[in-house]
Amino acid sequence: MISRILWRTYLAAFFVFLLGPVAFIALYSLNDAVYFQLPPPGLSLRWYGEFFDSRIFTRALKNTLLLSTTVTVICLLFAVPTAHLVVRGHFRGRELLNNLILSPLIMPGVVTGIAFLSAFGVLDIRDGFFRLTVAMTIFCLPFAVRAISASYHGLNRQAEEAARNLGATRLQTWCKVLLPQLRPGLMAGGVFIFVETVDNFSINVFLADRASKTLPIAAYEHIRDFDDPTVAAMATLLSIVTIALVALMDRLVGLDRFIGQK
Amino acid sequence: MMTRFLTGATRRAVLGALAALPLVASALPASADTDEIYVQIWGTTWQSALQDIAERFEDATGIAVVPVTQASSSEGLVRLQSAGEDPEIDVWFTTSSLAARATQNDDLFLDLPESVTELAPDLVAGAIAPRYAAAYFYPMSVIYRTDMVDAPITTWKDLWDARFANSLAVPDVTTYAGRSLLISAIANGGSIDDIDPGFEGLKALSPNVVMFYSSDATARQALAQGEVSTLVATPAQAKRMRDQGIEVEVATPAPTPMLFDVMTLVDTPRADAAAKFIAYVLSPESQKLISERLNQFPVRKDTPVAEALQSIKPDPENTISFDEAKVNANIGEWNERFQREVAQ
Amino acid sequence: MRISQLLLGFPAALILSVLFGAYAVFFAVGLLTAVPNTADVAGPVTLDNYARFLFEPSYLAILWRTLWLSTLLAVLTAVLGYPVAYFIARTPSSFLRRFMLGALVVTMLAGSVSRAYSWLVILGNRGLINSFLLWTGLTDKTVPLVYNELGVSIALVHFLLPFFVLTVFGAIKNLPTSLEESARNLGAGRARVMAKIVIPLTFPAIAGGLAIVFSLAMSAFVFPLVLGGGRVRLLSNFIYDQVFVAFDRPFAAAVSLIFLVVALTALMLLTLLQNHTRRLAAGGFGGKGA
Amino acid sequence: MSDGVHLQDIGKDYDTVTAVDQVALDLPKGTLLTLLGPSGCGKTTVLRMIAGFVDPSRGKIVLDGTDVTRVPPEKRGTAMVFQNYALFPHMTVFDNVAFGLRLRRQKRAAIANKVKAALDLVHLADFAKRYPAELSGGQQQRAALARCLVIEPRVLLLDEPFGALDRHLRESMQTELRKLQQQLAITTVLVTHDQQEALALSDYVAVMNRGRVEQFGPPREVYDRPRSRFVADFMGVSNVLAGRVRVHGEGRIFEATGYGAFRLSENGTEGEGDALLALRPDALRLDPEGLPGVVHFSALTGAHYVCEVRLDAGGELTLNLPRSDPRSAPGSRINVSADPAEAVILPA
Repeated sequence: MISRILWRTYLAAFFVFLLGPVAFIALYSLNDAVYFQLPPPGLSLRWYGEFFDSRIFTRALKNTLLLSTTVTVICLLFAVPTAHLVVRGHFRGRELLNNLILSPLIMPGVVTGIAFLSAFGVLDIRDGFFRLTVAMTIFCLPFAVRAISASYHGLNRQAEEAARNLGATRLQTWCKVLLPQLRPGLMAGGVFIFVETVDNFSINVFLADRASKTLPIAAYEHIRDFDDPTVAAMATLLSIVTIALVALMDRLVGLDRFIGQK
Repeated sequence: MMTRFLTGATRRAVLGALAALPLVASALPASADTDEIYVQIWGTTWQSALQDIAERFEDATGIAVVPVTQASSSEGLVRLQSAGEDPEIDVWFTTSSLAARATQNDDLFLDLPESVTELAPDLVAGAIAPRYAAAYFYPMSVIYRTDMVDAPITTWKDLWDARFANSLAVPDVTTYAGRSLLISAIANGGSIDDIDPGFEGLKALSPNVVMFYSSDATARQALAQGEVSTLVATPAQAKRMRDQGIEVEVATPAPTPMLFDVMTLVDTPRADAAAKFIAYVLSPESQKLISERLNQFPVRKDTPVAEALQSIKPDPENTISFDEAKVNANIGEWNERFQREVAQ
Repeated sequence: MRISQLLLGFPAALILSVLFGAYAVFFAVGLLTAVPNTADVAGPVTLDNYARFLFEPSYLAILWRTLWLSTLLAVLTAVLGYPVAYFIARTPSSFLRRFMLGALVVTMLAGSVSRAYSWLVILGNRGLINSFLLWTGLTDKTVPLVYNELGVSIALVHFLLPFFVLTVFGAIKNLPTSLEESARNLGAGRARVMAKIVIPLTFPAIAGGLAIVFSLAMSAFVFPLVLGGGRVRLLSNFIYDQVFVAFDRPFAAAVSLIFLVVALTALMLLTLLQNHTRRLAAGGFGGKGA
Repeated sequence: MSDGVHLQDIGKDYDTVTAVDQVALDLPKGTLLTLLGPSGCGKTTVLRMIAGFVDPSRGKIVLDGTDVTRVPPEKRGTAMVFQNYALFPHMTVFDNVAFGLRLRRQKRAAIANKVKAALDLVHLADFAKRYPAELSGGQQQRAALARCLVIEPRVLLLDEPFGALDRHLRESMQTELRKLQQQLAITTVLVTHDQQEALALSDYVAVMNRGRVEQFGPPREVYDRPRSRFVADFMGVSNVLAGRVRVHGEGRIFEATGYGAFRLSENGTEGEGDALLALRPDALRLDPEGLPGVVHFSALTGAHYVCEVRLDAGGELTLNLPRSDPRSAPGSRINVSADPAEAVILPA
């Protein structure tokens, strides 16, 4: 009985710890003062106003949306054939290919960022948006390949044979039987890439130029410079979007079904 | 059930929303094109004073000034250096220390035109160099919360006092061009050429230091939250704190290191317009704004010093300046030694 | 078939060549020297940058500190996270499971810059934790929770937990409950079943989760920067300083390569462990394949 | 070449392993062939070679007079019911069944009619809008069957189609399938490891072992006259005795080591020498003249008891006794002889 109480307390504490900062930042963003005070002197939406009034933040928002959308689309287009090869390919070095594709996951972000900075410098590629797109596509590909591979592994291969058997060519089978079943993986991968691109700091900070700063970089520069909770407002807005996306994913795919799928 | 997760309508809605994102993005405000110059500057400095100056400048000349913020001037420099042929920055605000080092790059920086250098006689000594012009100057000061510090601070040595245990925020070596280290050296009997006492001093100071900061905002926040009671910082920070209703006092113990924040002219096709802006920042009305809004000292001799700064204006005899070449030559090594011996 | 594989391999080949091309350039830069006051690098080719790091005890100390802290935090994360992963996998309540998974995913996707910012205020002297401690009278002085390694660690564990729990959750979920039931049935207590059945059989996933959180901790950058108060410097911050303070990109490149080699070695050890334990775990399901 | 399925000495090697070796079968149009054997015997590989999922290393496959050995699966006109049905999880039952017709670009109305007819045939008309996950195992199986039948294939292929069903359902599905197959006169190849199923459904049975066909023929023949020890074992013969055939008086007898002599019938046995005697439990009966022994174990299987008898000579036999016979109880002394007509001599 006591162990049961302890166990529940632990679980509760765990989730308080987990969600505390996210909840706190929302509270901070509504705080009607530059510095946080307990209890808050009053509630207001002024920092949200500041966020949308700021040319830097709105521009960063625009950059971020554009970048995330571009990267998500390109990444998924690249990830599908790659996942197919990694799961279904018949060639030596398939496992190696898988590991190489996944390798950006373990490379420290700062290292990857500076590596791209050096390489783009040598190639004289100056366009910030292009640099960010290339770097984030490469950085996010592992997430997409992993998510889509997971979907691939869950497929019933006999369904594809059944399609061939019933008269579908390879391509028809792929489009009509395989791709629709990969949708959960594509969705999850897409959401992940989107959010990761919206969120990445340690790579993009090196590659963004004047015109292509994204939200985290703008946020970082803001908190290094200003003391007000505009960034808290931004973080809260992003969290709301994230929660909406996660809820959508849950509705469409079922969170518990998707996560941990073999 | 598992697979019926997208009805046609939902799918179309999701796809439609995705397709619309770039449109929404492009509908957000974008920058204009002609008659613009780009100024890379710290956000707070821009917000406090330069924004107004820029607006007046635009009214006077028709040239719009677009701010490009930098979290620190060294990050700004790396961005400038990485940008190649056209850095898309026309005026870069930095410290005199970093400017002395960076402007040696002939590909990136231009000599100031005569229209700027001819202003030198009206300005304080050292405000104009071949490749940079100071926008304002400031003493390294001590800012403390009157509700947390009982006795006024008068000397640098006071900071070593045990009553300041766990209550200081001091710039790290990379911030304000190593001035914290140099102050420590001088307060402990050393000098820029005899830096060891500086490190010894910082080590001894360490129990009093909560944070060695690299960002003014972090330091201000720590003071506002009561993490620290005392900052080693510039008077501009005190102004920002008071604006938020936090009672602080400013002291300028002797010897007081004086620093310039300067404007450099980047080699771009818009250099003429950029030079006009630099000259405009040095005009009496701009200098007055800087003094009042930013609480930094005007570089024009004839500009009245703001009320709040009157009492802390250091006696010229008590000020001290350092050889920026020496600072630049040593700062990398000082930082490593600082990280090794003091910070950890 | 061959041709179609080549076609399918095109995107992967493109990505990998850009990635490793970038790394090759970067590491070549590590053999050169920075031209002062520019972003340029120049010859002659030298190993000085490597030697400079490897023969300087204080630099190596940063490397060890980073390794040590990452190991410690990875293990701590595993210990804190595993029971939660188990609970989520086994709770009969679908609502609870989805809520918890959602909370983990949302936390994982919450930005690090804004989270660091949040911790700054929560952990401060007048922040939530200290206010609470003072109010309850547990302490009469504020506890320094931020601008030190403790603050960085708290934020990092918070950052790492979702990655670990979500990795391990799948493995536990896929473990047939009949195994646990049969062990209980044979007379093993809850704790024993955990120790003898569940943990050993999910060890490959635990090792995988450890690898992920270890490498994330190794590359921690924002948290030490914002929460360290200038007193916590990990290797990523060191590399950052070389680029932004010392303006020495070649040295940064050299240190990055050393960093990468060390990180990869550590991960390789974990992978070996993972493969070894996977064989053990696979043995446990023998005969299921027929 | 005539209609039906003709396998001409096909074989399949994987690296150094020969999975299927020299399989030659001819199946007349409209009949049902069962490939029977233990797992790993190559029966599924043969089925997959017919479907085109596995390329034979040797030999030719001829369907309805056309050599299809190198034809891709989608052009063969075969239709397969997979072991786990392989329904497309993201499509309704209707869409699953319509899949093949849509690929053949048939008119909407024609598709609707044919799908409806096919679903009627398998009694799934009310389930057209369901998704596979919402169907029971038997319903899924029927949907998979409808999906195959609707395209009117040259050959219907069934891979252990009843394996996942419980016994009661399996039996009724077997009957249903056989009726449908006969009614539509559709050439069918079925793979199973269940000899009851093979006997119940087939026109022909091919018993496979280690990649080869051990025996091919009508089920009765395979059942009554196994030609090898393997086939005998697989067809449920539990008594296989070693010994030799000898001429004895006018006929022949089999002297089984450790058992004694069994009389053999005249047809089917020639010569003398070492051999095996296969006796299914039904072939043994109580006979006062027979070999003496003691029942040491018995189990009720429904209509009768299966009894294990230890003969005085040392050997053991399994036989069936009627439920009503008190001698089925353990400890009973009995005498056993074999019906010569049902005793099968196998090569040693």
